[in-house]
Amino acid sequence: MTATSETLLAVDGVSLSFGGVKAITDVSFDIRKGEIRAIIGPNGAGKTSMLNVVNGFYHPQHGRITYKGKTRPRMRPYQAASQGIARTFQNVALFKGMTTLDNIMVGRTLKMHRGLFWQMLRYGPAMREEIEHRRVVEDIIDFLQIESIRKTPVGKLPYGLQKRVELGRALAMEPELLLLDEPMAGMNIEEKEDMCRYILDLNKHFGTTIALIEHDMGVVMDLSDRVVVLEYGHKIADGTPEVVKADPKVIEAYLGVGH
Amino acid sequence: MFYRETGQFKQSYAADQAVFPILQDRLGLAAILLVAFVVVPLFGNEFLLASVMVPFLILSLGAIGLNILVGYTGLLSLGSAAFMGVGAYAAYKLSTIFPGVNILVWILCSGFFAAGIGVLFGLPSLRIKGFYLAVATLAAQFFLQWCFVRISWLYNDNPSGAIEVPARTLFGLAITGPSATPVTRYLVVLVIVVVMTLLASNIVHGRIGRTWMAVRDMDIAAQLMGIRLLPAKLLAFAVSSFYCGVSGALMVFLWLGAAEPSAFDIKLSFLLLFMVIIGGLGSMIGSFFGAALIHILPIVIRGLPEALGLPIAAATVEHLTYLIVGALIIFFLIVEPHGLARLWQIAKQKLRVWPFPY
Amino acid sequence: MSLKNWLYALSATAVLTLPAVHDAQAEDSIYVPLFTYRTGPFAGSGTPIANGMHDYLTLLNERDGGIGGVKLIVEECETGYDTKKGLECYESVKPKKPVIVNPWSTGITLPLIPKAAVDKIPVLSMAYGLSASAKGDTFPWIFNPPATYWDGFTQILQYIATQEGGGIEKLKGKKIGYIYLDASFGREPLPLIEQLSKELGFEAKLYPVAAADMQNQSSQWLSVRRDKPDYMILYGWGALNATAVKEAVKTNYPMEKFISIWWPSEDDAKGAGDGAKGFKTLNWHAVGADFPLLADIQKHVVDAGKSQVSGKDKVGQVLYNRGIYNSMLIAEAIRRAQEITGNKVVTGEDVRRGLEGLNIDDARLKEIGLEGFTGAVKLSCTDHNGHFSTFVQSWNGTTYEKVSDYIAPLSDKVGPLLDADAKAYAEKNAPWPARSEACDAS
Amino acid sequence: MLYNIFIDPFVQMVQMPDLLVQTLWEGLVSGVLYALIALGFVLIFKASGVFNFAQGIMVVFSALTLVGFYEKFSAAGFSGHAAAFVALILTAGVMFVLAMLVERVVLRPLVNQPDIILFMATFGITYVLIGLGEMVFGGDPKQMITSELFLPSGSVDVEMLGGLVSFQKIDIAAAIIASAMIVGLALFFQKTRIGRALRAVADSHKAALSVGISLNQIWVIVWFAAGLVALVTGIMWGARSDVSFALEIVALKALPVLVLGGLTSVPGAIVGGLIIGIGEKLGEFYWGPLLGGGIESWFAYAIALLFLLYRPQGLFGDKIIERI
Repeated sequence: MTATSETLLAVDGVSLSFGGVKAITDVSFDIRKGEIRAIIGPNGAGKTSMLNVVNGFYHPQHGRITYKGKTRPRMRPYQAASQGIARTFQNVALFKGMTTLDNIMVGRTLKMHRGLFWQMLRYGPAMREEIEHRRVVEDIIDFLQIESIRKTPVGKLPYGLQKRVELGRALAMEPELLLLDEPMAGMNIEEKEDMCRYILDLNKHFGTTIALIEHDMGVVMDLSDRVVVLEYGHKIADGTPEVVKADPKVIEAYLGVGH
Repeated sequence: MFYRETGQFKQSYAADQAVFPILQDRLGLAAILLVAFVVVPLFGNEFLLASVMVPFLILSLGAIGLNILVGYTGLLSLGSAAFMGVGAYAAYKLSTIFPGVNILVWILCSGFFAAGIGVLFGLPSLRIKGFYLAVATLAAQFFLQWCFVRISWLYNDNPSGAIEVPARTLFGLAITGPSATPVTRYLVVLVIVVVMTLLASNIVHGRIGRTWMAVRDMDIAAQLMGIRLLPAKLLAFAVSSFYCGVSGALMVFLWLGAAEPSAFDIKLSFLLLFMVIIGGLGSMIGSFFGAALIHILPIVIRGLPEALGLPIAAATVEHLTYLIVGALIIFFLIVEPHGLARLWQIAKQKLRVWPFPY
Repeated sequence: MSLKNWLYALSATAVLTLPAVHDAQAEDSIYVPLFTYRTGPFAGSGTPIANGMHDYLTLLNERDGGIGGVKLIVEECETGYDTKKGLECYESVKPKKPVIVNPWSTGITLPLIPKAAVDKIPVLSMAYGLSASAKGDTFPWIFNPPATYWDGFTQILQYIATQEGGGIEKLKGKKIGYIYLDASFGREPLPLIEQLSKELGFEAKLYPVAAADMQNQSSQWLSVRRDKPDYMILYGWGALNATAVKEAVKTNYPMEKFISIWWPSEDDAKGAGDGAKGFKTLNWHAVGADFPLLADIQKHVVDAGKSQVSGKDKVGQVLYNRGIYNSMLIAEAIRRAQEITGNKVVTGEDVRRGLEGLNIDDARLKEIGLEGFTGAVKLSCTDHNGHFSTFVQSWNGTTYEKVSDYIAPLSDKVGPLLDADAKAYAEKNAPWPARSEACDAS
Repeated sequence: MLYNIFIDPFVQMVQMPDLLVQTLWEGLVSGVLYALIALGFVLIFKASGVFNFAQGIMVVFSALTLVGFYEKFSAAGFSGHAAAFVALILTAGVMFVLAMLVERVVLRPLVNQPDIILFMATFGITYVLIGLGEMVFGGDPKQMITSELFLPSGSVDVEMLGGLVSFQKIDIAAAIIASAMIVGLALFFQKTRIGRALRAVADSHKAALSVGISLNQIWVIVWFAAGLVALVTGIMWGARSDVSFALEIVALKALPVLVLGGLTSVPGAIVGGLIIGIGEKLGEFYWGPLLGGGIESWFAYAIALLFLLYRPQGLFGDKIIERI
């Protein structure tokens, strides 16, 4: 599936500061339904903070965020999740004491409804529900080719696999908007290629809108439909990879020309 | 060699989702239950039943309750004895107000009162974490204990200030009071503990258990998965306190027979915490291991000099018991910080590859 | 693998030792377990009591070869003043057919009260436990001589009245402070205080001390300074007593007006230095080792190295002698049981009858070697306490000296309360078995 | 009712200012002692991340050791000041050996384990110390050797505000010694090489290791320092009541102090101690009677809990910033 012109999420004049430190200053951009949108910028540019604002973990002092046509005043992270925003993290944030399977099953939490009573009995409706979701999770496990580590506690997995499990957990939420924070950091070439393929497959086959932060320019330029560039919390460029690549401000920011 | 899941293929997710997916585990469990239900009552003497097994099971139940909170949800609590007290006092009040209803009903219902109080004291857990939360739960411990002393309505104005257990029967058989035999008491406790352990195990293996563990392992990520922290933590407090409450009611009604408020003092809270940590955080079987180590081991040590005919004074034995238990706590933590349950897993793993080392 | 072997070894030992609770009671001996606490936060009080109890019974074995020619098997079980461990002790001694148990903690006594009748083991809770268990009709198996906490309270009140130069009517208009351990022990007199303060017209001021704050009483004593009570009454235990005396001295409270129930020891007063002189406690037996029996203990037990006392001066201290008194009751009950039944080896049932028939008069005390040690003790079928007189002793800096005559309790005040409580206990614990044990004619 | 809660206590304070001063003083003294125990916790927590539950038993153990040594000397015919101070030095030596043992037997094998495991290990230490202490010294309470250590007794009674306020000399001494101890520790950690190393360790174990600081050495030093703090606390508290295992319970009072002040802050421990000490005395004295008295057992925890709700990291604790 390719990008449409319909706006899924619009960030409008958002500013965020911690105490006196300004993390984001008056940034606006939009994410269209079905596109892969990259957010790039040097270290400390406010990229992760931006994602945190989008899924309600930080609350900006100024600005508006419109998601699916609705402007939300103050949103809690779990509300973002229930509206279909999922994400992965820069430093893998898996549930380390749990197995791969359980981690991904946690992603199904919002879709499971049986209460304490049936859970206690683990029989009838609760069991049926459990199995039904297990099927979905097994599909994700198949898709990500992590069958062999199904029952391994994730704390013991190598970094690359952990990133993959984390992606699986986000996918289990069947998100409309998937936020990926440096999905390929610390990976070798092959792992990166795998990850790229998963991302593209997701976007093409399931139509998931993806916003990603990535440092590997090659990956960004190949994957993304549009790119927004942040520097010191300001937006300095926004557009297709070609446009952004040619922007002198971006070149300056990355190469430090003139400083 | 014998403990191996090779060749056991699962035809369905249902079979794979079972709590004990491996045949040998199921056989082992059946053997344990057989011993517990048949061998122990048949061959155990009164001391074994009344002073070893009944307290062990009741403490295990309390440890499971605390484990749900500390081990599964990652909320450190030092107030579990007070929640046990709430259960005990609730069961006492209910059974004296409605003496006609079977005592077991009230023992189980007492858990709901403990759960309610637990939720109340769990509220701060949204903001307070780690050791800070532990100290906050100490407020519950001391305040509730003060209530047990001060609110004489709770103990029906007994001049002894204690709750006394009236004799009650089940199917015509005395289960509480002086004429309840240790075997009956043991079997009643065993049934309750086995059923409640099964239910707890089901809960922690399902969605709710995963929610708790997610909150424990990384609460921020859990939130972004759509988990609401406060309800999840409060549910953990509720279920945990329910278990503690029932365990407290059992303690007074089927073990002690009468209890002063000091039966629920801070020492008991610490003991439960020992059991949970030594046994293994986030492990059902670990709760039993922990209770066994903390409750049974001192009894064994105390019994050793007599059994071996060594003339050691009772007080010295007690000192030695403290020394040895303390040393063993440190020893076990060094050998396996993740508790006896992990040792158990390692042992199973070794069995799996036996007789070859790898 | 070594670890696993280790675990195996451990579990094997566990399996082997647990059933090893032997019932190897010789046919020609009497088993007397002593529940003691030489460990834990209350060890300071528990140790001298344990020594006294132990040494007396050991003396009987060493000097007389037991009681009536039957050797006593004396075994201590360490409770640490902990109810759970106490019950464990009870279960562990039960198969050995004890003829009597002394729980030495109210918390352990309470669960044993209903069990005693079923297990046929009499419980001797000497001046502690459940006051209402003085009623032999309701509690045939429980004995709590020589006085209850209620008796003690009225005895202190009467002493105060005599200090004011008259009968209890002199209490009118007085302000009496009551500082107590905020647990069942200290709270027991509260209903009595409420009733008596109305009847006698004194004002009661209550100062509860939580168990956790035993050593931290400055707020209570500040309140004492504010309220300025004419007299202070103390119901404490362990470190509470020592701290209370120190705080009283600090607050400049007149010590001669500070009177305690019978539990403080020498150590409790000693720590406060000279300021503690004049501190008073109730007692019902003498202090000091100046008795033939204690001399015998010194000779046959302490000097023979069969005692656990840490020094010779410990023999004769208040709580040591308390233990002596306790063991005297045990021994005399066994002796009386032998007389009644004619059997030499007696059972718990026999000793229960022996306790009901207990009659230690002055002549008998002299025979024992404790002339003047204490008043006569006579129990009966209905009265398991006796409500005997106690006296007031005063701390002189090195020891306690008797400063009053024996004071009888106000039985007309306490009696009805006791009856009501015994009745209430039986009702609340319905179905409470009616007494089926016959009374011996005494 | 409302009058009793909101007006009457203040009326009392104004009417009897001498008692108010006395209450504040008593609160201050117990606050200082709470602060001392809390200080022991903080030192260890800062340097090794261990929530040392054994601090309470260390107080008892050190005091017992001190009295035990002294009793041995006086039994051998040496008594008086010199013997007392030799006993004091020997006790300090014992605390040093204890610190070494703890480091070698417990901390070193358990390095990098989760907090709760180390917390648990200190329970093990507690048990060992209880068993050992009772076996060696017996369970009966002992008198603290105050006069032998030149600690004053008696009181200074000051007439003021229409009443008599009495300051116990031992309490004054406790306050002075505790303050001196705190200042001394502060100087030690600010000015000396070891102090700098300790602060580095408190910031980051790994970073400290990478610049060549010996963690093991630091741990021995802080446990020893905590042991000395425990000894001073034991002497002071033992002088107020007696030296017995019941003292261990008092140490629990340091926990609300600790969370109030923040687990990692030395000034926090002191300010927290004073707040809890004074707060609970005022609460018990003026508001306690409304609830029948004896509320001190939980009042401190209630203060700490309410405060934590407002500021979860304690008064001076490091602010918790959640990041992903």
